[in-house]
Amino acid sequence: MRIAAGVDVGSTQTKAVVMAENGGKTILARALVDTGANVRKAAENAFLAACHNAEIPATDVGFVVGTGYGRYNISFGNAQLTEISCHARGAHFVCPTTRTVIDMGGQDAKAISVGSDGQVLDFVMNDKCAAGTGRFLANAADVMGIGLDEIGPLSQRSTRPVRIATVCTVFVESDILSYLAQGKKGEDIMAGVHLAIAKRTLSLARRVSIEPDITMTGGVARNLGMVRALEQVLGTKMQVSPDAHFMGAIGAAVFALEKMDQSFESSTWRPEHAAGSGH
Amino acid sequence: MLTFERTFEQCQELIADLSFERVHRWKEQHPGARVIGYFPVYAPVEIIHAAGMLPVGLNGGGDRLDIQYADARFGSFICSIIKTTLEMGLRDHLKVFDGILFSSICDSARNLCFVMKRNFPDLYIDFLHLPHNPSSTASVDFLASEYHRLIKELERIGGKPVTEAGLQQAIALYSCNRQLIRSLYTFRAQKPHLLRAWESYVLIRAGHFMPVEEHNSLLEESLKQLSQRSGKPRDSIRVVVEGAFCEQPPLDLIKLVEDAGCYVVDDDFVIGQSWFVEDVPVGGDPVFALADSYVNRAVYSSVRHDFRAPRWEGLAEKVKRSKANAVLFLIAKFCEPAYFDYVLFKKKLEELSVPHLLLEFEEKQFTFDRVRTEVETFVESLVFD
Amino acid sequence: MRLVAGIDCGSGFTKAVLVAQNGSPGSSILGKGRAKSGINMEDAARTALTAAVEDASVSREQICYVATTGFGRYGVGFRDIQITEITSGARGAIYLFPGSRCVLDIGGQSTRAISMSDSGKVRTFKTNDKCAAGSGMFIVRAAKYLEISIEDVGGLSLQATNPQPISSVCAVLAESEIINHVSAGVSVENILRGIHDSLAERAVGMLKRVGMQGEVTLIGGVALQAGIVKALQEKLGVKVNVPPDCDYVCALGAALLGNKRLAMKESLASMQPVS
Amino acid sequence: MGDAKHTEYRGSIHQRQKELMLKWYERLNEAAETGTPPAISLMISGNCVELLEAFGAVPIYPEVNALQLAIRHQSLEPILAAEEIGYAPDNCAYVKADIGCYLKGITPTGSKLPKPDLVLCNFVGCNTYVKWFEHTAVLTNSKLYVLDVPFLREDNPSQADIDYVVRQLKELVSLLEQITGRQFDYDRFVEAVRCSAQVEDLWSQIKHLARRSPSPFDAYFDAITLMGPLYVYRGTPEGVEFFRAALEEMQAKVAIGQGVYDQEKFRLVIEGPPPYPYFRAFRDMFAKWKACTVASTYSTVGGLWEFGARHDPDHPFEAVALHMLAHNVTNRNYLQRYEQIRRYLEDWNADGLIIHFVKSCRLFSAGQGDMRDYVTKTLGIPTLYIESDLEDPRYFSEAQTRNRVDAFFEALEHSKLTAAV
Repeated sequence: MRIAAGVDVGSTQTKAVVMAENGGKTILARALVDTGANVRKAAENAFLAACHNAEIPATDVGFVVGTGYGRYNISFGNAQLTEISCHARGAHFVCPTTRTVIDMGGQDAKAISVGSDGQVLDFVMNDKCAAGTGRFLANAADVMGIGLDEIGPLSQRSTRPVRIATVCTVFVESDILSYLAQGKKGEDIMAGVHLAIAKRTLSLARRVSIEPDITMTGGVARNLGMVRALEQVLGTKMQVSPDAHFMGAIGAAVFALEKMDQSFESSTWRPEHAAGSGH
Repeated sequence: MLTFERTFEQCQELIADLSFERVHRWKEQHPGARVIGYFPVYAPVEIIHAAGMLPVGLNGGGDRLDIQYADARFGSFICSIIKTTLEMGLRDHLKVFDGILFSSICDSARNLCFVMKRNFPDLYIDFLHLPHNPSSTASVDFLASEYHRLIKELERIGGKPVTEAGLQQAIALYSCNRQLIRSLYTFRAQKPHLLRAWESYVLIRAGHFMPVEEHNSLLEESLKQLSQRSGKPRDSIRVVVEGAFCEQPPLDLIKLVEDAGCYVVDDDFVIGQSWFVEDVPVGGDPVFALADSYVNRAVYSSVRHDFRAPRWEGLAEKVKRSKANAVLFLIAKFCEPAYFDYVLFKKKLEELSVPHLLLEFEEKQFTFDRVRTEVETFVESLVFD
Repeated sequence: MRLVAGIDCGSGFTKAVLVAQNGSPGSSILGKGRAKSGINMEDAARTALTAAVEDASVSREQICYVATTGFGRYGVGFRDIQITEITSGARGAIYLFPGSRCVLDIGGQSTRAISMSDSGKVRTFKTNDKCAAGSGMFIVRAAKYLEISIEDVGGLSLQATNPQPISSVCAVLAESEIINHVSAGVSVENILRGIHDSLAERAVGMLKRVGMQGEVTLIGGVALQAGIVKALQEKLGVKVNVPPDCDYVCALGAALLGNKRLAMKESLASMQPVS
Repeated sequence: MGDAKHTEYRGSIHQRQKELMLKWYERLNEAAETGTPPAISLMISGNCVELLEAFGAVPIYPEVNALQLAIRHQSLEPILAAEEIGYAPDNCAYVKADIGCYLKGITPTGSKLPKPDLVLCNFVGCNTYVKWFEHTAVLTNSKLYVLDVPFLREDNPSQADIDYVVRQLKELVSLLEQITGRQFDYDRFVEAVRCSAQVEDLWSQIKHLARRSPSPFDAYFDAITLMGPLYVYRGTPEGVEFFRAALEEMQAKVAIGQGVYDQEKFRLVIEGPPPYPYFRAFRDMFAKWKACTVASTYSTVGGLWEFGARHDPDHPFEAVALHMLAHNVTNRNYLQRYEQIRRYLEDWNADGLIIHFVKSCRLFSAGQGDMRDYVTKTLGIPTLYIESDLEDPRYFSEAQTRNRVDAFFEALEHSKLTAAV
């Protein structure tokens, strides 16, 4: 049995997945830690925690693929791949019928069109001037003075969402304050915010061709309010796995196993991908 | 005859109607006749009218249209009107049109013309090059030939032959229309407490969607009604609004400016649909007369270049004429022509020590507290001491 | 003694001050109070005012005029007049520092540069562009991400040895920059000072746009952070006044303007019989 | 970067380019100090520099100054200076950098820049340019002439379009005679047009060498270096000599099969101007993947000649008019640019398209989303869309851009592998 791991160093959280290959690929364990101020430490902790959860010594892990924004800093990763490739591969692993991935992370929103074997056919990421990202929601929650995990449920209680014109954080904050001053209900404001991002994400996804099945990945997928808002504007259901926020790490682990499999000869693995390069 | 206030409501509904109901009705009443949209200023409406077609002003989708597709075609840092105009097309709002006319306004608008050509191959979409070098003797001849090119195109797509008589008649009708608009502006400059900016705005914008003959009678009736209006002056400062010649601000924003203590005594909303400072001369070659009027007698704006009569002098003149205390720059987000002109306008106004305030707007805006605070502060800075 | 109240209904907190009617300069603030702003601005205003009344140990009845300012100024039913926080900020600043001709107001949501006449009348002002990571909220978020308390920000920033500038003009991208600095192993001190520097940089740019002159008075919650004041001093090279109660300045300005208004009203009233 | 060394062009032509450009700045400096030769500022794209040659005048190119500043990481200070007097964050940063330099007395090389004897705005599509030159004329109190070139709204210019431009060119001639106090030298004008035709032919041959695999040069990053002399020396023997040398150097590379990289792995077409403040960092992102640009729209700003157009010395005025109207990318309409890109992708045998949206330039960027839609969905070619700016360092986020570039090549590599199987 061959064992490999994927580590996804995100802007706010770092995720690690340990995966085994014998016959089929199976996830042995997952781990999640806050990224915080020390990225390398976070990556190591997540990796070790995952090994611990899998009840195996770290030395049993034959190959580690790093992804996410911190990937160039992971000293122990054998190779690095972008989270775009990893989310596509992860979504394909969890739901092989996936043809479109909508990923909403802390720093970026992405739409990826995925081929039948999980490869990236096309992808787009949020415009500079309209980052409908996880942080946008977090900031909105800040202004409302409520916790990030509350906003989803709150927004679902809404009966008439307010109209939010922009997905520019600076503007939306003053919009929210104005609506508060007008005595609008918190749920209606949050619902408006969710809808605004959903619409923005839809027009992002339209740039690649939206084919079923659509799988949503990334931390924001844990926000049921956001999922429902997206499904509303898409007019269709999405695949949302409980592992949605691990998708990058899962994809990285799958790549790691494939790398160990000698029959897969890709030149993706070249020195400049190795740890620390790119700086 | 319904009350005067109802007229404003009707105009407001007309402007807000993205299904162009009124235009559809005109088409039913005129079987086989064509409708030409224009985007959105300095279009040779006389020529379109003379071809037996209805010219319709296209001014974006305002705050009533959610962008679903256009964002994918025009990315960041592009103004709203570009996106909502394309969106209207992609969402089948423009079915009533047989053609759309673009002209030299800005790079984004020009590119939009050709993007629409690709996306709507069945529509007649054309770009008119308006001269940027009025001091050259060649400019009028060139524009005349450009107008003749347009005439051929309109005849090709089923317009009736454009005759000299037809053109003369159209010129007369539109000169009348512009006279009426000028008297509306004069009235407001003299009695701003009797005619609010948003009211004159909707009266004029309504002309986008109806034959000029009907708009003329609407304006005549309104002017009659106005003369009987009464009201008591408010304690407000007189401002000129400059910068919203293309993309239009939300109506609530225009209202806000006045509620916050300003009389808008002059503005350049869609350049008042005026185009020219004086009537197009009658007699002689009408096409040449139109070209000559654009090159030598057009209303200044940030999308027209005439270095013989700089735009900042035009603004200074406007301030003097309307006895304004200050200038409010109302500039659409990402509107490059307006933002460039702001620098030289500002320079001129500061030489004349005329106070000014810059406000940025977007078609879609639902809360106005930021803007309100700025306008109020501006007013306070002029009234308190 | 009759009193005039100024209430600043900000997005975060509501602040109230009391001054004596026609209070002679120096008498200044008789009492002040604050309350957390909530959905209902009026409640917050009432609570803050009550606190001020207690602080001044006077009675509510002595208050004969109430001027509100700040973003919730219209939400207070018992006001006599409302004034924007820009106008009131300028008045408050000139009252506390007669030498100041510019005010820099760095609040939670926005940054403002104001130039004014020697009477404290606003000449020109500029609010931060939409795409500017220039508000107090931005620092709060950065602190949150860096896992330090907002109180420590100022002090830590002063210990920076090699500040890392934040170049992006968009708040969202600027936050990404911070994250990238962190992943690159830049120290918290250097990141914070970098934030303060770029914030100061932008503020100075705004001051230049409204016309730098005289002393600069810094108001708004962020003024409490030593780091930003130092950064400003360095970049401006002129005296930067920081009032002791920097977050009460707008309320004070409102009270003073209210005082003026009241006096005007009464002199007019006294003239009525004549006419 | 581990292999940044590979991003150095291997050859002598870049060095010769530096010498030529320095010589130009010396002439400008001379003009600033002595008042001769006459200095006339004009726009790079679709210009009539041949007419200047006929008066022995030296061109000032504000765009070149602006991009030089950006490459030298000096653009932010002047941009801020311009914003302080009222320019908006949304105004073109080229303009702001140029105006800022004027306000602050900065020049890219430190040498003096002359006050233009004439601000000549050859309006070829870029509306911003009319504003820019208007502002320059006002601020420097110089004379302004706008040469209005009808935008190419049909496949080819009409006779009316050509007549209009020719009439203005002749007006311009007499204006230049007044301003410079020099006689219009018709023979020298014809000679300049003849030189231009030769330069265009050499440049076009160089462009076509990029159809070979490996390409001897990068048709974006290296082409940009060669573009300087193209603007400044097009109508001169120095220009002809420079481009002949360039062609020979490239041909020699082709002969020994030397490409930009030891092993050319991807062939790209790039649309849009580069992020000059991060020029090197940007190039390295592609070098890392051994991706070579084989054609680019930006390199046709000065003129679009690889499809056969040339100045015709037998009809010099008409030739200049036609060049301004039809043979530069900025005065051609958006759909003609789609067509240009399609031909590049097919005839130059490219794997994908990179669209670089620059905030400053709406002429290039407004509508690139639709362009992406056309290339990916109608042509079925992989396309990467990234956003930053050509002059303003505040709009480039290195981590984000690198991430997107890497993702694009990871996908491209995979599809090439599977296609190979």
